Amino acid sequence: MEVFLVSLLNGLVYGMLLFMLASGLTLILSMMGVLNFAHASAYMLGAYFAFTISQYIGFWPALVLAPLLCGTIGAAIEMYGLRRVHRNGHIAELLFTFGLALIIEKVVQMTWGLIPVPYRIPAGLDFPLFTVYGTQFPAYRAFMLLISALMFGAIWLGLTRTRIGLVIQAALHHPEMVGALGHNVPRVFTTVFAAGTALAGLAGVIGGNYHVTEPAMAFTMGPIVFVVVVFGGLGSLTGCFIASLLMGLIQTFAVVLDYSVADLLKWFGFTVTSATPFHEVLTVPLPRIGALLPYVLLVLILVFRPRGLMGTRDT
Amino acid sequence: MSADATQRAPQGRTLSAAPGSAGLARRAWPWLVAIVAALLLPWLFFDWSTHRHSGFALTMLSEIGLMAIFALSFNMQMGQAGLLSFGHAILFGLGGYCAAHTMNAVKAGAMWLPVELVPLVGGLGGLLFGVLFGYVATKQRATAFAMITMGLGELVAACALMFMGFFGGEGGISTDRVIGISLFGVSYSSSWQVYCLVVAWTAIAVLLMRLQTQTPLGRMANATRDNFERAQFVGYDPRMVRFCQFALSGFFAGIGGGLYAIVYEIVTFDTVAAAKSATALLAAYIGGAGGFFGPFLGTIVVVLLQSGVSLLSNAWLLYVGVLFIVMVMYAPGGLVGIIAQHAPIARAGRLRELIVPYVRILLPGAFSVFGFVLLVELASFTTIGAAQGKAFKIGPQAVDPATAFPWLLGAAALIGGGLWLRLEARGFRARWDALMADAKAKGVML
Amino acid sequence: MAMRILARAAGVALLACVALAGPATAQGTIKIAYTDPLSGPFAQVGDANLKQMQYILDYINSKGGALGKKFELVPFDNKSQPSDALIALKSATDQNIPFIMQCSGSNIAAALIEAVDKHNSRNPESRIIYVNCGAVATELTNEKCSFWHFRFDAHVAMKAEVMARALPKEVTKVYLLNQDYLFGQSVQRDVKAFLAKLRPDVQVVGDELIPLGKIKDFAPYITKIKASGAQVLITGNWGPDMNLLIKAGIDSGIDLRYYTLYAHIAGGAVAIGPGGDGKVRSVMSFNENVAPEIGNKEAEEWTKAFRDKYPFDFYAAGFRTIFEYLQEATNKAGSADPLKIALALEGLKHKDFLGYETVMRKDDHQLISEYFVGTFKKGVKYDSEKTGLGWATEATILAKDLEQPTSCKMTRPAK
Amino acid sequence: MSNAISLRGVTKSFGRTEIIRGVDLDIPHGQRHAMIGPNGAGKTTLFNLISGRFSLTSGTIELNGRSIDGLAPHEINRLGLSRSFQITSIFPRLTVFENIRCGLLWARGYRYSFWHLLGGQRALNEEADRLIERLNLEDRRNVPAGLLSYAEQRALEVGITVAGGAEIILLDEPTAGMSHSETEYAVALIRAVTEGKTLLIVEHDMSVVFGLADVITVLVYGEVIASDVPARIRGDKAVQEAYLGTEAA
Repeated sequence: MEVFLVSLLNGLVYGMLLFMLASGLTLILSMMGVLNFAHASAYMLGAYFAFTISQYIGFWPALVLAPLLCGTIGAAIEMYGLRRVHRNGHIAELLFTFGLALIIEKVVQMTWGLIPVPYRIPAGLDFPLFTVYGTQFPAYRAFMLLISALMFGAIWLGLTRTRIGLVIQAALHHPEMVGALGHNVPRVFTTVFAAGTALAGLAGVIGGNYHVTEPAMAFTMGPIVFVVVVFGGLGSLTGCFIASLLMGLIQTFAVVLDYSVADLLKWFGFTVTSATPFHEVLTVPLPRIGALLPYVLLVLILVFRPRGLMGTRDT
Repeated sequence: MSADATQRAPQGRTLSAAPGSAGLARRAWPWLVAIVAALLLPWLFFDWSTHRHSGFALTMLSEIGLMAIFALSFNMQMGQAGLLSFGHAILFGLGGYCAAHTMNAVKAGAMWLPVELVPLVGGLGGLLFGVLFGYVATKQRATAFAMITMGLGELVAACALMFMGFFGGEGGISTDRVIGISLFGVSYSSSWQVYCLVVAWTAIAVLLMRLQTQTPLGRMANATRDNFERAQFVGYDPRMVRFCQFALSGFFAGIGGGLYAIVYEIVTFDTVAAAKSATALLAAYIGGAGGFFGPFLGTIVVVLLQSGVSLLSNAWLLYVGVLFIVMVMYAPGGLVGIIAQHAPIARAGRLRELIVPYVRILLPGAFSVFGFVLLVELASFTTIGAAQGKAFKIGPQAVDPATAFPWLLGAAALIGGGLWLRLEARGFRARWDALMADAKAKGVML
Repeated sequence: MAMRILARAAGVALLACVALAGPATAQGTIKIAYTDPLSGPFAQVGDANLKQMQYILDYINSKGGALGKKFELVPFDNKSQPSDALIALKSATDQNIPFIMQCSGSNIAAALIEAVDKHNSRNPESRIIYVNCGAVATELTNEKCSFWHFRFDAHVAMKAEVMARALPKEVTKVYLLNQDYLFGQSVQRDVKAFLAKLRPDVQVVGDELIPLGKIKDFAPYITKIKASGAQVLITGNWGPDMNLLIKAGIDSGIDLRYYTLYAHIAGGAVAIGPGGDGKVRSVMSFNENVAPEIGNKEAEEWTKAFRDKYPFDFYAAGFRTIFEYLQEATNKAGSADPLKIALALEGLKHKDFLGYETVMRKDDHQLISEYFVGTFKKGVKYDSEKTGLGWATEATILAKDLEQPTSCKMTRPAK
Repeated sequence: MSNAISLRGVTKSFGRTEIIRGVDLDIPHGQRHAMIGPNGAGKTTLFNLISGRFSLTSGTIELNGRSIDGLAPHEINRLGLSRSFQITSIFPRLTVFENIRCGLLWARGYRYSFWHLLGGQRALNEEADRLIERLNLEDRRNVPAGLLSYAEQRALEVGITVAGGAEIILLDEPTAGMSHSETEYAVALIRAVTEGKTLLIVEHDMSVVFGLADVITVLVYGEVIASDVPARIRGDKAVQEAYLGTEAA
């Protein structure tokens, strides 16, 4: 029970952090079809900006300014880069963002150095909120939950209550229709890309001091975000939300559950015997491969249900 | 899709008649020239004072050869079949592991196989895993395919570290290419002998891949790339086409991996890692995925960047990033695309008239590149390189990066060069348009 | 517009031609090729090493170098790829460089040992010595040992022994968490072996392997460790896997001490932060507070000079021992011939700059030197990465206590 | 075995919307059968059902007496059915010649071969060239299909469809968007290449329909309201009301 409760909380926190990152990418990927490899770079930039800003004027302004800065950069990238590349096809766009990720990493290294920067949790939030069975639950994690919940609410309202939100929502389901609706497509795209980047930046601001702010943080966070987005399904923020929490919880519980994938598959009706291909892999205890589970799930869901959890169309 | 002719160039000239001996000779000579050139190239780096080949140059050229096979096999999926894979390196690496294990078995006397055929074992290994992973991955196409291959890539890379038996863990599988069995009585103890083997296999693999594009499967792969639905209604199962193409490309990737095992005599988890897959993607795109030989050109550029420029500057990744962005923005057809754009003008016989305009834009271009490189190196030097105890030099002249002069020089070269380039580009564009219009008028566009 | 790319491509090609021609270097020096990641996500390791080596070499050269020549470091970026390290090796042998040095990654080390072995037997005219400054897989000087390979860092088993010896008496429950690859697995194996041998009273309450570099949130592991009742967490993790693990543990406020192998490496102090006061230990060959603690003024001055010059810690001052060995062996050999130097290195004894006795063991070419366990805490003379906290020596294990048997069967070249 | 295509109680729903509501239809071998009806009547959907692009909601479809339930489009094609598309569907980056040859490959038994070099397959290439000549595209033989004019692309589309020599041909508005003379040429072409085959054609151009078809079926709102020879369809009250009356005006 003790382990369960604490793991649940941990899983939620991690899942919500993933969601903050993935929600932006879902918007971008679903609407523009861009596999944005620079998304995790925006996460990193958010953390570094917040670090620098918080050194001068404090954490709270940074919480607002850093995402705005990231959003501005995102808008600039879309207007002066991606838009040009768009007509050259999706692979070109993907490579564009890939090149961007390389450049951002190097620029970050040159600006802030190669070693981690001391981006710390603000003093006002650096206390244990409550204690569960002897494990402290830091207030900052509660704060992360709060911010991400607020953000989820804000996106939801933005999508359902504003004009551009409704356009974006329509476009999420039928991207080919945006133009037909007579809207200013480039402006919608810029808005979406900027918003997505800003969301990643926000995730960086509150994730950077929870984790460690270093030049490799984008590199390590990149693939998992794709997994969440594709798993949740294109065009569905709700799917993305569920997938994020699911991935957070799966990875958290995988650590505390000493079972093998074979046992998990049995649950779904597959029996793994020594004759099964890769049985050596499948019978490894879960904690050892917990972090790989998302990739297994990714492959499985794409093979059997290519539209993802709640996607509106095939990936 | 951009409408430049490059994308179609390879399909544009199909010979409908059976190749006569004259036609064969005509088509064989570029291959022979290329092979001879490849064999002559290392002598440029030969050290006549010690009578030794440059091991560095040979290894680099071998790397180009085997990576070219890898990039071309990647392009069998991306360029030919429209399948963007993020995990192609697993086929390359697993082929390499198979080859390494085989060489060890031969060395231990457990089996008989000449060194020359070891890449073939790598190829069969690649084929086997291509069949295995292809079965899963080719159930889907487009983004779903890309994501499945990404997932498979991550999984295999992680397994390569975890499972000692086949992968040898972090240390990888090391091997010895001097196994004493050779078809031609060669020991392969010197890099030069290995390089010759690499050239031979590269020629064979490239030729086979080239021929594969002209087979029913290769053609239908193009067809499913263009319009997978239509392919169904001419009787083809697009999934099966994808699957066969995937498995075959695994075969060739495996040959590359087998050569890797021979050249480096060790295969580690890095060969299956995402970075290797990315290299193939970059090579294919830089060179031009639309043409068959694009990835070959791209490989040369990428290997030189990775192994050459990285020796000169630790900001090389930044240059790579900038190169890609510039390429995707201004030359989506890759290097082959740029070259092919000149074809109509060349056919109109007026290519010579472009020399002066080119010089006029290359000059300011070089200026702005110089400014950009200078600024990046300065920034990199002040934040990272300074403490390595070296002086910052522009040519032979040492410069103090703490002063404003080099920065101003860099900025001036970049901005000035950029503005000048803009000016010259207008003239160039006018000249270009005029020549293209002429080509059009002469009816030599296609 | 396409022309702009052509221009850039031309520039790149130009650079590449220069690169192919090989880096031009000054004549009359003894060159040492150094290859480690200098770009990409692991660049910080190679970069920090390079700077410290350069500082040490400047000092060694000021003391006369060897054979009247200066040592010169030639860096090659291997991007953590064995293939690139091997290309660097080719480049080094082309230039007849007598030493190749590499510190980071046992996969690359394994590749280099094999490649150097083969190269030296196939090309006796351009032999090279592989100086291992930090690839610590135990088998590199055991099953995989080679005449041409000299290791100047303690291997995993030695470090595990240091850890077991330094574990305080009151600790009875430990938890092991390591990365799931060759290195982490051998830390796991060796620590358990030495605990069983030296501290039978200690109980291993948990034993975990995690995928390398894949975990972003270590809170669940902390929960599990907490539930196990462990007093000490022993980990060989490095990089983000270590930083995030310790950070998660400190954040959750559980009462746990962390015994690490790499917390003192660049970036560790910042990542751990002030919350880690008195909680983190690291097994190390050197820290900046050793000299003042043992009262070695000269060593302290020399260390401090680095601090004054560079904006980061001097954690690899132990490299000085390496270069002093190379200096001494080269002088003893009387030439820059790698075979002669290698023979001179064998069994060479040397008092390191802190004043401890060290030896390059002839049987397996493993340096046997003293080792320290440091505690990360407030109130030390020299703090780490401007955090206000630094490493204080908690235990010093002398070389004679680290003489582990070796299974190495070395084949020596005919003279 | 007398019917090439036979539909029984075919229905198709998307969500709650029923597009095809119980269609029964028999097309005997060798018949030229046209299907007409107002926009949204479900003609293309019916095509997609017969060619296997969509799966049935209920009912059965038989080709030559064999149920196609659960078969994939390429399997149906191999049973001898070939179709064209309303929105031009060709292989844009392949040349005209290669487009046609792709239409031939499976039918000539090349399957997934990667050991035949196409350049050496003289009979195959000559057959493709003969068809190109019939399509009047020999000038454009080596031009990428994506660069052809609209009418040329439509002709190519028909060419790909008939290339393999399928016994049953489904053409979905082959002359849509063509000029009068182009249409005339297209009709002659269709007539020639489908000689002796079973043809099911959807068309809006009534001159084409009445000039070409042996039997006409009128589909309105997913139901067959009439199916008869052209002369009688012309006189059919219900048809005029539902369709011809408005359309012909």
